[in-house]
Amino acid sequence: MSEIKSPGEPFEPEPTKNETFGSETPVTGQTKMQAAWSSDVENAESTAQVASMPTGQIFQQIYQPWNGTLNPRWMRNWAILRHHVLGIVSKGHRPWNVPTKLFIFFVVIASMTDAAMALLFGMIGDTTLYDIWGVNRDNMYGHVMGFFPRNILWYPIIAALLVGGMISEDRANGTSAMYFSRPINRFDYAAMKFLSVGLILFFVINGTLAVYYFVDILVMGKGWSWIIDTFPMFMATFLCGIILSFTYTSIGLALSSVSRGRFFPAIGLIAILMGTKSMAAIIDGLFDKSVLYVISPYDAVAHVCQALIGTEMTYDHPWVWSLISVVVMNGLALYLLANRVSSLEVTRE
Amino acid sequence: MVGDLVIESTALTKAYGPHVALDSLDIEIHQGATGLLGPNGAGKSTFLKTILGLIQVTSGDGKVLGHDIRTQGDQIRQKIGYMPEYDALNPGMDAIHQVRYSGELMGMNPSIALQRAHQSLEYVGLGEQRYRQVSTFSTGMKQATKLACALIHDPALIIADEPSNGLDAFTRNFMLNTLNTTVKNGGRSVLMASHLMDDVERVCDNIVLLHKGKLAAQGKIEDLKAIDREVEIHVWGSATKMEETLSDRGLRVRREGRVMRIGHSGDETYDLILQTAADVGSQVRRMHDYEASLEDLFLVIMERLGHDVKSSEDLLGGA
Amino acid sequence: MSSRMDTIWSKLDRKSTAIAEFTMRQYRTRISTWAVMGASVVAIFLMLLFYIDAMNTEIEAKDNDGDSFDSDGDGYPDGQEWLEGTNPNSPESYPDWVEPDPPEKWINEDDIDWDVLANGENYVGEDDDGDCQSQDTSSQRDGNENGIDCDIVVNVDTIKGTVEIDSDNGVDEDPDEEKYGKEAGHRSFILGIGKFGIVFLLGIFLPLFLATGLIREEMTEGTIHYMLAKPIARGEVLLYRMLGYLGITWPFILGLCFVLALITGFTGPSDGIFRWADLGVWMSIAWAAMMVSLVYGTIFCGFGIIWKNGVILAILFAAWELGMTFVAILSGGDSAIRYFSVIGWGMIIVDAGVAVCWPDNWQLIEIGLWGGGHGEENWLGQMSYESLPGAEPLLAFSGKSGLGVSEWVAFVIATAILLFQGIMAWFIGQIIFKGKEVN
Amino acid sequence: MMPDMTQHGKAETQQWQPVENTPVVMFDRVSKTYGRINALSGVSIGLSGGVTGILGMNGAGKSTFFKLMMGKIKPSSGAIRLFGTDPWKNPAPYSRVGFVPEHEKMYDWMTALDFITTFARLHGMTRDEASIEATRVLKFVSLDEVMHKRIGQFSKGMRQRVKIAHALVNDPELIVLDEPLQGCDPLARTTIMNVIKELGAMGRTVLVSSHILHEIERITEQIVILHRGRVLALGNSHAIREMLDQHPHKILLDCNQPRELAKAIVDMDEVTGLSFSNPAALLIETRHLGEMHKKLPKVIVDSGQIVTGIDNPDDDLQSILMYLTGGSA
Repeated sequence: MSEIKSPGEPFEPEPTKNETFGSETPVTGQTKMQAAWSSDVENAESTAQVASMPTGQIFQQIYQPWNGTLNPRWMRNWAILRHHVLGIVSKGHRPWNVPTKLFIFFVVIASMTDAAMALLFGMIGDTTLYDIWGVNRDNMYGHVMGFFPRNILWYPIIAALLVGGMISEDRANGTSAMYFSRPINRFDYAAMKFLSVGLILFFVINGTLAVYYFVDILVMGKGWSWIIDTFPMFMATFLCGIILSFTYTSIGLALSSVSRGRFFPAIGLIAILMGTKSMAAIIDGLFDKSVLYVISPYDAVAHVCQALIGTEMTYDHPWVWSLISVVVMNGLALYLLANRVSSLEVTRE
Repeated sequence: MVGDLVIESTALTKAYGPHVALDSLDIEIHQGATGLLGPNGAGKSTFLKTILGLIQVTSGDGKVLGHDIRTQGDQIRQKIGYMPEYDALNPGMDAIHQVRYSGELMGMNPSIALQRAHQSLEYVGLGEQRYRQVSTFSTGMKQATKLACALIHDPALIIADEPSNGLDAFTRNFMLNTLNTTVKNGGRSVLMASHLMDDVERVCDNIVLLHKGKLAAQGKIEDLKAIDREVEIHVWGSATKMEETLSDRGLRVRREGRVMRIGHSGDETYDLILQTAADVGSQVRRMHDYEASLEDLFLVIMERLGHDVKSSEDLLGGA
Repeated sequence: MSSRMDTIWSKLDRKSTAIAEFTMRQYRTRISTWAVMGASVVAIFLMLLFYIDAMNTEIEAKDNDGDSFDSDGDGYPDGQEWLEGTNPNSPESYPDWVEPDPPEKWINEDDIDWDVLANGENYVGEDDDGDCQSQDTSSQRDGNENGIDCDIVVNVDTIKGTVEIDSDNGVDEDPDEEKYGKEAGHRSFILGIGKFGIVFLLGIFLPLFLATGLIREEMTEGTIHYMLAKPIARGEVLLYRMLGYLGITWPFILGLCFVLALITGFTGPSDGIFRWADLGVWMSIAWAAMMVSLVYGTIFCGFGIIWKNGVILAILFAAWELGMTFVAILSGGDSAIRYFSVIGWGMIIVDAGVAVCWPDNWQLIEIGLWGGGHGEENWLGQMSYESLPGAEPLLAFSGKSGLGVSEWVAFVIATAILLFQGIMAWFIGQIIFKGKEVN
Repeated sequence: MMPDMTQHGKAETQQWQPVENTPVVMFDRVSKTYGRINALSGVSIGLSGGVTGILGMNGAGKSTFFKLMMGKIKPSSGAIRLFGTDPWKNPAPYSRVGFVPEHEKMYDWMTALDFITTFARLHGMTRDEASIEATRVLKFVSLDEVMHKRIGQFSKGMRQRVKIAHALVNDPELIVLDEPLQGCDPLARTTIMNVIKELGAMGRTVLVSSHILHEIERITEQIVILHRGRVLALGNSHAIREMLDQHPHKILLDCNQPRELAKAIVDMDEVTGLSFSNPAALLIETRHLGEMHKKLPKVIVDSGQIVTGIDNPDDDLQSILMYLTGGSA
């Protein structure tokens, strides 16, 4: 017993109304489904469904029980990780904003210029140009740690875009309540957020590195001796990529956890990376002392990587200092993160 | 009936430094719908956090659905559906995915979670709108989505913090009906914190009233209501004359504007009132036995605790 | 004083001070304000430590002309033999009428004469070790052919800021590295930290963190409704909020520069106890930073009003300004493109201040680059000299005020243009703010 | 507690002269569209004096109405006058307005006194005047004892009262309260309702919006009903109901023998229908509610039946809103 009714018109009593008065409820059960949930957005052309029911209930609501079993902790954590990482490529997961997705796509393509160049000149057979672009120690280092443009324009900005709203948005939207009112503890929450950002950075940096390396092997038909020669180098660079992603992620997430907005962590990360780097550069230029580079996250990691990969050192101080600095910076950032995540509220007050 | 208890606590105390947020609460909440009341800052949020096992209690014990709140927070939270007071939705996601994700966070398989998400969104009245982004939702739809998030894993206990906050008459009705159905039809328990006494009255049979971290009252609403019987009438025209005449005829009259409450002394009271109205020429628009509403109850209990409407330091005391 | 004046003043006092005061108190209650300021102070003082360390480390003296070496092994350094007229390359020929000098005496023995430098114009150098005078022919003694033996011609153009050095052979050829390096190091530190650290980094990061949300944050949080429901124009709200922002940033910049001026003034190399001339440079740095933070603040605040993600616009703008900073600093003030930026005009203020307070700066740089005139001729026939320590950083961080006018005029013009930019930013900002629908 | 709304300590420039015969708030065929969506269409209202409740569902246009009135947004068409002046891009009329925004966010770091003093100074008061005025309004909302505490420490009810106090500091002629009762407990609710009633009694024009209809019923009978951007009704709520003649009014009588009582009532001219909704009740339908009620007591008494309850099930705001909007709850 229902009919379509335009909402703007004045209410017309239904012919069936007197019948409904026969039941025990004095007020008619004239009901409108759409009206109950009419949103603020589409109003003009929406129509309402009018259903008449003697009990005064809106429509037949039946509670449907569910008797399944709930998966253990690691599945819950996997859900968080999947939510964030898959959000980059598909709908229905965390909605990353379009500029972020586009920028990551751009960086992935741009990061593979070295692979493309090596491929191109390898195919042409121009050995001089191939030697410039092909896999070697310096190019491997340069793929991960090169300053311009990779570590000034690409990787830190991806990190900044990723960490921007990672934790602060949960604070602002109140979605932190959704995590903590479910059987998810704070450690898992922070660890999975960390892994998500780290993993995306890892895919971008190390994924393209691997493409670069394996393209060279496959297409150039490198022999086993070459592979045995270069594989340790590749692994060292791979490790460097991990250290770099880890460091950017931990600093960025620490900043994200202290703020409410999306922009403070992003600007903060860029300010820390660029600010320390330029300070150290000024001091290096003025007084010829490179030791201040230990406070610059990029340079500290770069220095450690130079030692690991075995390229020429561009810093004067011992690399162990930089290693200590990397450890201390990550430790501080993780401490801040842990501290702040433990104070996230369930109810927003 | 011990098996009937959903939440029980003995001497539950939580102190933040010198500030005692919960002061040795002995609470028993039975199967069914229960209202959690209290002035702003009475310790309701702290209590909810405690029973979710999210904060360490200072002393005392508590059990939720048979699990210890000190050690078994995870098990408790798996059996509870929590609907937070404020927005707790990602505005960029579709309602359906939001609800599915909340199920996955409980530990449901993605495919089952999606199926259940459809079911529970249907249940809370979101039809085709479930594919739309949360940011385009009205307050009522957001509240419904939050409820769907809480219901997805079919919890034994639903904790709803201010479920009707900010809703208009229609959506509020629907929300309350849904909660009612969940209790009556689904056989689940609901613990509902609210300031709107009418809403609590419509959904709940029992209440727990907190004040300054202490338990002010708990029990069935019926039992708690005052039994002082009065007849309330709404008078149009000649109200003053009516009041005077009624008093002259030996009735106790309290008046506020056109509303009067008259002491009930047997069935002849009604007659006397109507007679008076006929004599004076007033219209009696409404006449009914006055039952103390929960709001009155609240105010009475507060008054007994030494609080007056408009007394500011008491209001601050709760903060 | 008329009563009309009274009302204008008292009205202004009531509304403007209320909002400005309120804004300042709001900043004080935010942790982020203190975090940003604290981080800048820590960063700058960390750099200061390196400066103090450098000022207290002796620069290794270098024997630029190589005359402390005893080529023939007769016990007499070459310089002494040269002066006494014996053959430094023959072990038999040595001045036995004097005791042999220790080699240290022939290091840094012919220094640049500072006081004359300050006078500018044509400088006649002094041949302190006499190796020029002891040369035989007049053409050998007068290499630059100006008719005067053993001198240096320095052509200074204060407006263009060019210095040319044309020296006779053996004059001032072994300068004191310690003396020069300390002075140049001190100056380049002030300029480096001043231009890049304070005027640019501080001048852009303080507004980025503090001013971008000045109106926008109030709009997103909804608290702007309290202010906009009052009988006060939105343009005024913007102006007074900016005043409050300046009330926090300007004292901070001034205080920081004052402390830095004190520390560097006492630490730096000087004849007296304090380097008074530096105060002027610090004042121009502080002034430039203040003006720049005013303009950036107004612009960023405007970005915040235009779009809820105004920070993105601000970052893009900041990237442009970063590029312009490098152009302005590294080109030494020759590029015209910097006029299309904010920071370029800020740098002009600093450079004008430097030109007023350190009029000898360009001579100092050129002399340092010349370094005594030792070097090799490259394949183009030009001399590439071995420069003295500190000369190249000083060159990198020094600039010319440009504009083809004197430094005072440049200072005034740059200030006026920055003010104009700030006023325009405010004007456009308030037009947008006025027409903005606040939800 | 009597309010002290004297001009004591006021800035001289703040004196206003009431304009005769001009409505305080006037909307003339005002529309506001956001893209495709009509938030307000063709609203014409003139309001002055007393407490007026603005009712409507979520998204009915209440907030848009207030925002337009406060010059926050620009009308797409039509004219708005506040004391005869257009409020868009013109803050002048706000010296006579007090606005309580809906937003929960406040400056938590300020004390109540500081907050009100600061914003009083935006009305052009000096520091001293402002603090005298602030103390006065805080006393009016009974917060004078806690005015040196930070707002962040206040409960929701107290925060709402601080907001109300801040709106009263310039002794406004028009007070606009957007959802002042939201999130308050019954204690605070009752207090705030009393404050609003007092303001109305003092002759100010007060506009209150709320979702919760019976709360508005307790404050005022003068209402404006907005629905989907249109004004559906305006005036006294009972009068509005009377005007809805196409819906027969209903009177429900509780009695032991409804059929007996019906015999007595059926003769009355005004009755259009009788029904027995349950064994102990009689439902009368009429198109003349006032007349009916006038005669009813006598008829009942004469019939000798005992009536234990009289109710007009559809004469409340909820029913009015229901009838007007064509919806039902």
